[in-house]
Amino acid sequence: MRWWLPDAGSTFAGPIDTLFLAILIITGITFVIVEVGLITFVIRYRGRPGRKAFYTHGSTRAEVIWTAIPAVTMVALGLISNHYWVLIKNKKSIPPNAYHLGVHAKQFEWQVTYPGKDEKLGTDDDFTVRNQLHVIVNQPTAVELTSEDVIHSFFVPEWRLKQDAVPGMHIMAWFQPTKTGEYEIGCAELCGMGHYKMRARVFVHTPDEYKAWVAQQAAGGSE
Amino acid sequence: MTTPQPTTHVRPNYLLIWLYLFVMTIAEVLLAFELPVTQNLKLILLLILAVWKAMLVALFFMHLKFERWRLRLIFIVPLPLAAILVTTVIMEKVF
Amino acid sequence: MTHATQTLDQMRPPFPAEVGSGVYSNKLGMWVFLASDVMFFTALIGSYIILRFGMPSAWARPGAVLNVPLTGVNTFLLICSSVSMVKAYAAIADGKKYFLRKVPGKTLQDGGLKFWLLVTIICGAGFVGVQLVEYIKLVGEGFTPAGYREGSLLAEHALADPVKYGAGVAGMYGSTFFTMTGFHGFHVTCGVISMLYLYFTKVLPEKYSAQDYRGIEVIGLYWHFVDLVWIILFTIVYLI
Amino acid sequence: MTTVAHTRTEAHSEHAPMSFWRKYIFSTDHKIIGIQFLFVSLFFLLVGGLLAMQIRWQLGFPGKPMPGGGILPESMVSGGVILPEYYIQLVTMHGTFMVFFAIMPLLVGVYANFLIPLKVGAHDMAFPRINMWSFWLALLAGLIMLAGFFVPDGAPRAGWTMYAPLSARPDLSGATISQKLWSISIVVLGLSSVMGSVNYITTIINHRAPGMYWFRMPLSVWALFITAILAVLALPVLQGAAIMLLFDQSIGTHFFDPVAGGQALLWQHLFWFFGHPEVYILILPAMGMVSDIIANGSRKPIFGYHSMVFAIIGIAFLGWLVWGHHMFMSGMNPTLGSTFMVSTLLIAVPSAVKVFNWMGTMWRGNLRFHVPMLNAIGFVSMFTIGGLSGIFMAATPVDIPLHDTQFIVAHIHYVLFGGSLFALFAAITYWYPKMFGRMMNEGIGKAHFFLTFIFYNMTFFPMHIIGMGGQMRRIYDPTIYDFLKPQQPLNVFISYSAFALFAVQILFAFNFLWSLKFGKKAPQNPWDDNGLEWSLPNPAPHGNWDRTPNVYRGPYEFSAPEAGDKDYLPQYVKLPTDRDPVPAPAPAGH
Repeated sequence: MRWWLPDAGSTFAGPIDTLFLAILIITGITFVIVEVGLITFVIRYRGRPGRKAFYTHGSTRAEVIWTAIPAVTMVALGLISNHYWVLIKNKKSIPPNAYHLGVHAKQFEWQVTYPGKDEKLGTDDDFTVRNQLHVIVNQPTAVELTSEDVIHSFFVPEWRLKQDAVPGMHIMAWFQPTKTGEYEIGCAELCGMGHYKMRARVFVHTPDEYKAWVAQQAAGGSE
Repeated sequence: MTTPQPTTHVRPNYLLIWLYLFVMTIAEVLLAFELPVTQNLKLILLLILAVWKAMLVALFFMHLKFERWRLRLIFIVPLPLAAILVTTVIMEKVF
Repeated sequence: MTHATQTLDQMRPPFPAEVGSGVYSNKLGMWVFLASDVMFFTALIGSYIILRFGMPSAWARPGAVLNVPLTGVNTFLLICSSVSMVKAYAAIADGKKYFLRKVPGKTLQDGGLKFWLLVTIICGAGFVGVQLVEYIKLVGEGFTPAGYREGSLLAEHALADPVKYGAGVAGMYGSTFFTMTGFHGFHVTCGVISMLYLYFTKVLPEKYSAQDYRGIEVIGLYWHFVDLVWIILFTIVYLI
Repeated sequence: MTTVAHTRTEAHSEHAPMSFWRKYIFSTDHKIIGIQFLFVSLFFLLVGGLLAMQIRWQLGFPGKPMPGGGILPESMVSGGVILPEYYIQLVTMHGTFMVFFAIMPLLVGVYANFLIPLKVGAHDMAFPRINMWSFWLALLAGLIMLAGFFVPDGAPRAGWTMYAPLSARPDLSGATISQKLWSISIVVLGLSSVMGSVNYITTIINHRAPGMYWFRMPLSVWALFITAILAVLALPVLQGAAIMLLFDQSIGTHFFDPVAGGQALLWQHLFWFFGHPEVYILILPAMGMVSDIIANGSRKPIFGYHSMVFAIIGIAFLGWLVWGHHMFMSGMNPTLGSTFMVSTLLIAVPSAVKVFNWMGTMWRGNLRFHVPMLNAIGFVSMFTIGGLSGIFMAATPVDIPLHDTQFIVAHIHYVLFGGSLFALFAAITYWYPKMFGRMMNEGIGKAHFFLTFIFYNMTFFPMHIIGMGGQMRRIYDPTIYDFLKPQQPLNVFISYSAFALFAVQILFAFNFLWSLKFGKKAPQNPWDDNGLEWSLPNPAPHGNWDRTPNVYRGPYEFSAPEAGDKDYLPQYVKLPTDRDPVPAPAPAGH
């Protein structure tokens, strides 16, 4: 049983999880204030015969306070969030040394195109593998997401990575895995009957393992 | 006597407005096909003419010119919403 | 005047004004509906603008596919109908004679109303008729909501001159053209039907007066709005 | 002047001997139309609930035969086990029915119709016949939508948001006819909503009783007024989009099909441009009615009436600027994402003001825990959770792992079930005597509230956790994923809670139906309330008042010093110190 976000597997996980925790604390405090307040009021001011309610139409000062505090908190939260948002999603944030892959989604599979030995996409030694994403640990990787038919969403929970693949659009997403191992890709956008089984495996290799895998693929003849 | 009655204002000359609309329509067609202006200028001029014509219809035929602001407001409110939608979605392509 | 009767007045409000906005309810309701119709056309026209901005290649040149002179005449018809509508409204609202002959035994303004409303209906029906003819012609030439029909005249033209006929984006051209003009035509048709209904149930029996012309003013607002939309559509669909 | 009075009496007698059909079926009386909406939308609520139970069965026990599944045709279940294609129909139709045909008509159809004229002192809606049409079109739309289950290929399969191109192309979704039925139904529903809303706006602007100034209107009326404005401007956009979708599906246009130059994201922009105001259409009336009920239950004026009004307006206005937060992961330009994040976070401000003002209202009150008040307190506490969980998704980086997971499902249910539906339980109980002349049973009502409150939290709170774990929305079988397997016990727990939650609603249904016939006869003002509607007998007659009432004060004068030994002071009661409101001047020419 897991009660928290999945284990961290990429560089995004750090800031996102911290931000999550920060929001959890802010909202937690608010939640406690509201619920404790409600329970207190319910008990303390329960109706009894002979009592009369305090006749007031409100207090401007109180209202200004509870308008200003959320406003300031929200603006601050927005500014902090925006910093990381730009870092993660903006096209210009993709590191120049990123290793490029192509991910093509179709009902109901992921086709990953690898650059082959020359490490460049769009050349003859590219090869495509169904439902397997092999990447190198600690290597910034950029994927170009495309879709054949409907909208799919590329989702790797451990990497805190989610990006829709939209037909007619070429969307770049990048990530930097920090742990070797095996993960799963799920499709997070309803894409038809087989939405639930649109699953792929992710393998995070050390550089040597990856090279070996590429060589093996090349030997086996690229599909 | 809070309500200005429709009859309190002098009727605009509707035939004159009709003439304006007519002339501007011809101007539009000429502009689109005959006159030697650049593509962008043509676009802007055509849009100005269209908005002008639309304003004439709204102000005089729908007598918005003679209504109170609170009634004009009903017609004005949707326009910024429309503008927000269109500009936002177009901006997506621009960045 | 006692207090009770005053409140009754507000319950069954005398024309033309009502408490609150200072505008009687039918007119206020029509304006609110028009605001909502603005948003409806925003969805259609806005999509057209957005799609056209995002196009990979240029749209067909103005006049290449669509018959602009015919539509110009049609625009003229609709503008005329708008003028006649406002004349009809003025005739009844002012109780003034315009330049129609006095009919013995009849009040002057009714004569004006009947004439001008009939002109409006005829022009409106004419507009719909011309649009139908245009549609039939276009479809005959091969212009359909899905683009240029294969093997049709237009498809051949597009092959010969892809730039002029916007061959790459013919599908979008057809989609937006037929949806926008079609729904505008639908609005015009609804207007003509409502005016015919008013004509036979209210205008011919002379139910309207300088004191109560609500139906005419309200349908007039709708009609001018439809005209206004067409002015925009004509420019952005046919001329740009 | 006598002639006016005469016409009025005539109008009354004309209505007196009406057949059953005229009175209850083709009625133009706003109260009857409200009751018609109530029954129809409660029916659709039941339909939506039954669909939800099947979803929960599949998620809790994937691959096991569903009890009673045998009665469904082979195209939906195989050997009692739900098929993937049927599962997608379930999630699509659950969302569609609940949003468009249950919550929205319950709030707007029922309570805007029923309350607006009664609360502003009008004799009926401005356009009673259009009002009747609005109901019949809504019913027609509902039936068209329901028909989707009975056509070949079954119900629509693209989710209630109908993302194109899945929804636009039958070859990709697998449903041909019902996808078109969805679009048609939405167009009809939009028409019905616009007709209704034009009516509400006109009535509120033009038909208020003398003395019912803008800032004397109850917050429920304010909320319904703003809601009607949102509906009038938002629904046409959906109509336009649905028409384009219908054309894509049927006559070969390509608005949303990228193959021929269309844009897939255009649908999402149009849908959410409508959709976010729609979210506020679904919550603002609930907020308004809860404000009325909390003031009544606390026996205190509402805390900060004006800021409550401005908060409603603020939420409605910001509602137009935030639609993009539904599309953070859609490949929309990230710069737009930043803008939408800020506007979204700002909505927390007016929402917080409302919550704190409700608490301020209860502060130092003399609380009466009648069933509506209990449900209203439930609303405040649950809406708070729903609002706070929204902040997680509004902050874009945190949204990345949470988007399109069960976390979102938890959030929307905390707002729509914990928010709107609790408010509706409160409102139905509160205005039941006004509708039917009888009270609902207090004991059953309280039992229903406490059980619902418990099972509701047991159902939806754990969804946050499985959403954090990454369980995607609308997946048929979570157990095939390694990272979701560990949390399957929680899914089972949620399913059991959901079944219990559904079972508890039988109490409500029983209470509702039983009280129609056997409930205690209602006194004229059962809740000691200030609203104009309680100056009428229960149920109120056609045409409401014989004479338009005068309004002397705001709606929340509970425990006012001048009320004497009573702790409420109705809006229609004239104290010796009160002066009659100045009637609006007679229009020119009369």
